Amino acid sequence: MNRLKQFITDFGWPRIIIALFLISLFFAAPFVDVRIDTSFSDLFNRFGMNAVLVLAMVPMVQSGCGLNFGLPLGVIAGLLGSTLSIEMGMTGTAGFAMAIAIACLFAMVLGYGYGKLLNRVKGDEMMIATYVGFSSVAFMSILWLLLPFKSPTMVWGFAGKGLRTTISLEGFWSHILNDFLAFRIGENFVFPTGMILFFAVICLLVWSFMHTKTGTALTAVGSNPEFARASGIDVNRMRTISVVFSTMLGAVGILVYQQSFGFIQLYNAPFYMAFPAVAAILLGGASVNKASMVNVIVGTLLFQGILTMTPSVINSVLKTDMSEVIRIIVSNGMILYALTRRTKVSK
Amino acid sequence: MLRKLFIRILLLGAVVAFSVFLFSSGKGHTLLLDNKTATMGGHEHAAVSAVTVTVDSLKPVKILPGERDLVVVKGVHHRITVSGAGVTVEKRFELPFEDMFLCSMPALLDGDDAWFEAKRPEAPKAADDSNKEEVPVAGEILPL
Amino acid sequence: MNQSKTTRFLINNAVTILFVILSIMSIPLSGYSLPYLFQEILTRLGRNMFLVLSLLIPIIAGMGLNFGIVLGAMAGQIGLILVSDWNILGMQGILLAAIIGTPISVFLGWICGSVMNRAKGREMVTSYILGFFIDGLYQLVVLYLMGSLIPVLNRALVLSRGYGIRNAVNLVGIRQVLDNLLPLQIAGVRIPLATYLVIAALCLFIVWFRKTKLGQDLRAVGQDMGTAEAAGIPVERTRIIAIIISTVLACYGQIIFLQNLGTLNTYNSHTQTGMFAIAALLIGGASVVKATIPNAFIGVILFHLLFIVSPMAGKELVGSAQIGEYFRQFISFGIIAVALVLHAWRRRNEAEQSRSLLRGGGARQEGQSRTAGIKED
Amino acid sequence: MNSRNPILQITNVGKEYYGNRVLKDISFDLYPGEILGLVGENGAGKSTLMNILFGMPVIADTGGYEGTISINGTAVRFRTPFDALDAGIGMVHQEFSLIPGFTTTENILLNSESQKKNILDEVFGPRMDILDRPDMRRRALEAIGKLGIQLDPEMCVSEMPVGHKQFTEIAREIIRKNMKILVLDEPTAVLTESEASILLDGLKKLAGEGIGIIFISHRLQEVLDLTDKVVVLRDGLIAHEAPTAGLTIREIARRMVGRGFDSKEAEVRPSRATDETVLEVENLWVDMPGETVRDVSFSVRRGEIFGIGGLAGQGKLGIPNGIMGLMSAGGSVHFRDRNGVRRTAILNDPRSALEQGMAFVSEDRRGVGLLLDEPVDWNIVFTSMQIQGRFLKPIFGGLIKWRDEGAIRKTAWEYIHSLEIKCTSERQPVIELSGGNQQKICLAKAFTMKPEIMFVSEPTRGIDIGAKRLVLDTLRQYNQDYGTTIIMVSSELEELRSICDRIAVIDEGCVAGILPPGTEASEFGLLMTGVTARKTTQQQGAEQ
Repeated sequence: MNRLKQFITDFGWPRIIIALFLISLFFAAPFVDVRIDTSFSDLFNRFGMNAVLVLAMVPMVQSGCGLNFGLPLGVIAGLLGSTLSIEMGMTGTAGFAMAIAIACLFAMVLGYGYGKLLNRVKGDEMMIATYVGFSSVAFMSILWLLLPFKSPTMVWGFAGKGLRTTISLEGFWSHILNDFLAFRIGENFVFPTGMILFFAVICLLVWSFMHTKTGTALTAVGSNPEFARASGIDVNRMRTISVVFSTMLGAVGILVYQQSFGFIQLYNAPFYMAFPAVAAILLGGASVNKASMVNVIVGTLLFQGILTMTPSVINSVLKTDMSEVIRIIVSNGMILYALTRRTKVSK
Repeated sequence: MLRKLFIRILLLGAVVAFSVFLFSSGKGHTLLLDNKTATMGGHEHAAVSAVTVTVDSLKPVKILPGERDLVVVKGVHHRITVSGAGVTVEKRFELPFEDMFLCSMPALLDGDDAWFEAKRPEAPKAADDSNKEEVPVAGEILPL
Repeated sequence: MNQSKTTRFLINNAVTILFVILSIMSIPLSGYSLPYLFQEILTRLGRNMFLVLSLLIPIIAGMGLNFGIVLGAMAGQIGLILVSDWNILGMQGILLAAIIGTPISVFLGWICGSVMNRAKGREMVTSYILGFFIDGLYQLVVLYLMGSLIPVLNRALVLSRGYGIRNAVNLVGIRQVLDNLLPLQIAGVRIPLATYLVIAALCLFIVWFRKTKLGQDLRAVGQDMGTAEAAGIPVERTRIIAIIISTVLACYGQIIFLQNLGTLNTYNSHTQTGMFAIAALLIGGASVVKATIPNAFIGVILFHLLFIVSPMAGKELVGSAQIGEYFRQFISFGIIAVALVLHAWRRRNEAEQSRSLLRGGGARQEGQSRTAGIKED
Repeated sequence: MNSRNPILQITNVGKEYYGNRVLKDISFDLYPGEILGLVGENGAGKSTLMNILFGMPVIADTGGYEGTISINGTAVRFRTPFDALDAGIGMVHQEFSLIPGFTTTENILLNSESQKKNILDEVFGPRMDILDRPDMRRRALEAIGKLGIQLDPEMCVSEMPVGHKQFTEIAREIIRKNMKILVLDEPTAVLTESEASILLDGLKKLAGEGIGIIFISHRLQEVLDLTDKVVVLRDGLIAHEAPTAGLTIREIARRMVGRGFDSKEAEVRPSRATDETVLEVENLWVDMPGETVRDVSFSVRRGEIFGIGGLAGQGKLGIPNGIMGLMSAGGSVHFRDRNGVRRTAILNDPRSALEQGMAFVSEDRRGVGLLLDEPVDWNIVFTSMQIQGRFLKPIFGGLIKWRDEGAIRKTAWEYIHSLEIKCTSERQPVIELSGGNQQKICLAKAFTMKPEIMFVSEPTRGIDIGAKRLVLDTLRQYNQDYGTTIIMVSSELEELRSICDRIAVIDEGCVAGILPPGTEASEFGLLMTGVTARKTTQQQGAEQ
């Protein structure tokens, strides 16, 4: 009984309620003619699309930089990667690989500056990250209009300059990961093997990094910066590394998202990319300064599960689409919960 | 302490009373001024020749036979002056809590007390909703 | 000495000066006539000033920029929706909307204050997220409950599916009633005198409020919570009161804002309220810890001047009005980011400065909380 | 004056923290107009006694206290500091609690401002009243006048010299009408000579008005000058209570620190100290908040256990923190490495200090010493891994340095066994362990570094008696086995005397003297209370 109580307090009521809610949705699904196999197919697809973006939270959380509300910065690097790769006329696997390479390059540069900035504003990271993310999105919007892109697939036809709001990846690398080794069970279930594998590889990468000397130092910085300093660690350097890493993951994450979605979304699209990712990792059990791979996987499954199931099931039950409102309440409620939760007494 | 509670309750009461006053005095009514042959309160009144109608201190409106005009007034107490067919009738009246009233000028001129009656506005036509504007995307950044 | 004073003035007001220069440069580019700009500024001053002023009190209380004023905006909108549903016209409508909005915003403000008390030190990000969260609840109420659970008489307000309020609510009954209550026109320029009087009254209220015991307590809490608590000031309660006042004022501010616009975008009007008000205040030279009425005044003028001219200036410069739009976005977000960064920087520098003052001086820390008691060594 | 009834009677007061007895059977009286000097070493129980008197919640939270406190003959038991304030006890803490942006007047009248009623009062309560500034100013001036000092009522606290801040705080306490007892905790520590004497005059004036004053200070001269009666606390007991007249500084100092010299300390133990100087510290200053080091020079021989003692706040803790680079520091530090080469230590860089073979067990165990949320093994090996590159497996020809979990576990278990660390496994988060076990992990962390010089700061703070003994024995043993130089900083003189070869006493940021452990206790007491060193310090202060 006591252990159960302890478990509940550790895990947190909101997570339990949301998990129970999701389970009940799955149980309710057959009764309202929602196909479970379609739902699962959908869920895996969404999981693969978003998981890397959620993973991009981990390094920064681990190093004590807080929740990465500056994810749009990584997204911008990703957008630059894919647009430049298209501009070069690359397609298929080569195009995708080139996009990743360019995106990582930009992410490194942006992440480095961003990390330096965050080092100077310790304690206020989250709010500043949010607005740095926002203003860079707005700034990029100006650049999307001004940059001399030429590729006819991307440029507004009538004006002859400025990028379109959405650019189709058809013929470039649409579904390149999704379809790799994908298999079908029954009529409605498709497993996006390639995308999940890709996520697994990235996960392994992050996990490995956390097991190196630098990764260990990073975790220590997040756990107790004073301890780390006393152990001769350059705290700021570790934080910068984590921010660069997070930004690179964000860049790769948006590329994975795009190839599954089939489109590149420019201009205002990256604005609210951070919030679902933040909510997902918190839902998975992470706190403001501790996160693991398990948190990422559980959180993304739960969060995307809610997003997949509520439109279909709730729609059938209530004859109305409340998924958007539920998404807003769940995601922001989760962030709020994490922010206001009195952290375990550590003094 | 009791005194403070008393004052607070009193003040709250005053606010509620004030709200009621605002509600009744600010309630908007649409008066459909009719100069048609109409049956009001069981009597039939034939349309009269052009009348000039003044409601409260609004601009006078001229209504030809068979025509209709509308004015928007607010509050409960109103005054209407109708001149036409050689007579001028001035009447003070009170409006109940309804949005729209059909006022028959002939009935008024005939001195019928039931010269106005509440009218439910028709439901907006389904055609209005052809644009599937609805269910907005929350949190979207507005074009500034 | 004089030199350094000037330099310090320039540094302290760098943001404001930058915007003045930016505005002066883009006014001729935009091609707008001065009387037109003047009229626009006067209108926008009346429209936005109240909202910006609602930010001041939490800043005094050391709670930073209150992104939670969107909560008040939502409360005001609920009042307006009900008033237009009941078809209450004119000043009565505005006053009634304010009366309806008051208890809602008090309640929301209380929630916001309590939540912020649980997240001391990160009030801003918390109130920011809380705004989104309450927005979700607001949508739940307005989009699903109104017309189903909450009766809506006027079917024209309701979506065709039978419940939920439409995207746009026409506030024709109260459109600019306050602005035109005391009509005044000087040299062809319309001045919303009544609105200005209301704003002036609010300024007086703020000035007066700072002189009250509560205002004094707020200042004390804002500077040092520990010491205030030790002196017996109910810190948490005081902070909640500050947020409630701010939220209620924001509710009125949003009503004034919308009566001027004349249409309510049910699901969008409030989302940007907090950000624009904050950006304007910051441009006026305010910081996270210090803001005055002149800051608000200058900020609204500069921010909106740039707002008016930047699309046209953008069009003239690069042939795309869209650029101006994005530029305005960039400015609003960027200014907040810059202000937050500057604040964080300054705070660190101050901490270091007070440390260096200690060096070789008294061997003890200042401003330490008294409640901590005496450490047992 | 003492013919009247006492305003404060403390009878048989005692207090235990988690089974740790810190106060026992304290009884004394305070009469109106009397100034009582309360002196004692750190940890003697002064602070606890004052916390009890002032109703600090920490007392109730840890199980309350024994005995009774009576004010004017009525027994009282305060739950919060506000109860104590209401009962007429004012307290001036060692740390300022002033609002920096407020003026003198505003601070003196904080939360007791004069108010003018207005109409909104009726609805929203008295907090809507306007402040009556002229009246506030009048009351503030009255309080300032009572103290007989000069203070500008409109000056902003942040612009004040420290002395004025102190006066403001005292004025705030005496503004209250029913103030009967005033407690001052080290009020002169930050004051200049002249400010201190003004303050003492002010206090005498207050006492003349019938207020009872408890004056806590380690400046024994002041205690002698000011007080009517002295109570000396030692180890939670009243060691001495006597009228001030007839007491000498030496007498008080002896009573403070001197317990009977028992034979245990006298036991001759083999010292590993050699003649080689391993560490030379010259003119070290360290900017550590609350523990400022001004000018410290000493040298340590290889293999020696060097003790650093002194009262809290005098700067002893700043020394290791400065040398290890945790706090900004200046001056010169030289050390001799294994091969006898003399090197200059780089200050302000923790990494270089660690690389040069120095290790540090911090006094702030939870804040600096441990990764509380991480497991035991990480805590033990982390520093060594990061500095010395141990516990790492190179992969891809050293391109990636992978954590060697096996080696980590092995080392962790070695220390868990040898130091008897009680934990469920090496993966248990440190936060779940007791203070004593946490301290052992800190030691294990330092031992893992195999240091040449080991700084140990307050190794026994906040742990129980049994663990204390074990920690000290471990240090001794380590020194005996490996000949490691240990520099131990502690507030507990007895502890230092029991294991150190030499003990330096720090007072006001300077070395007051270096004594062998066998020296008579009163000598240490005199050094700690700054009687011998004061003069030189003041001269230096004047030069600055």
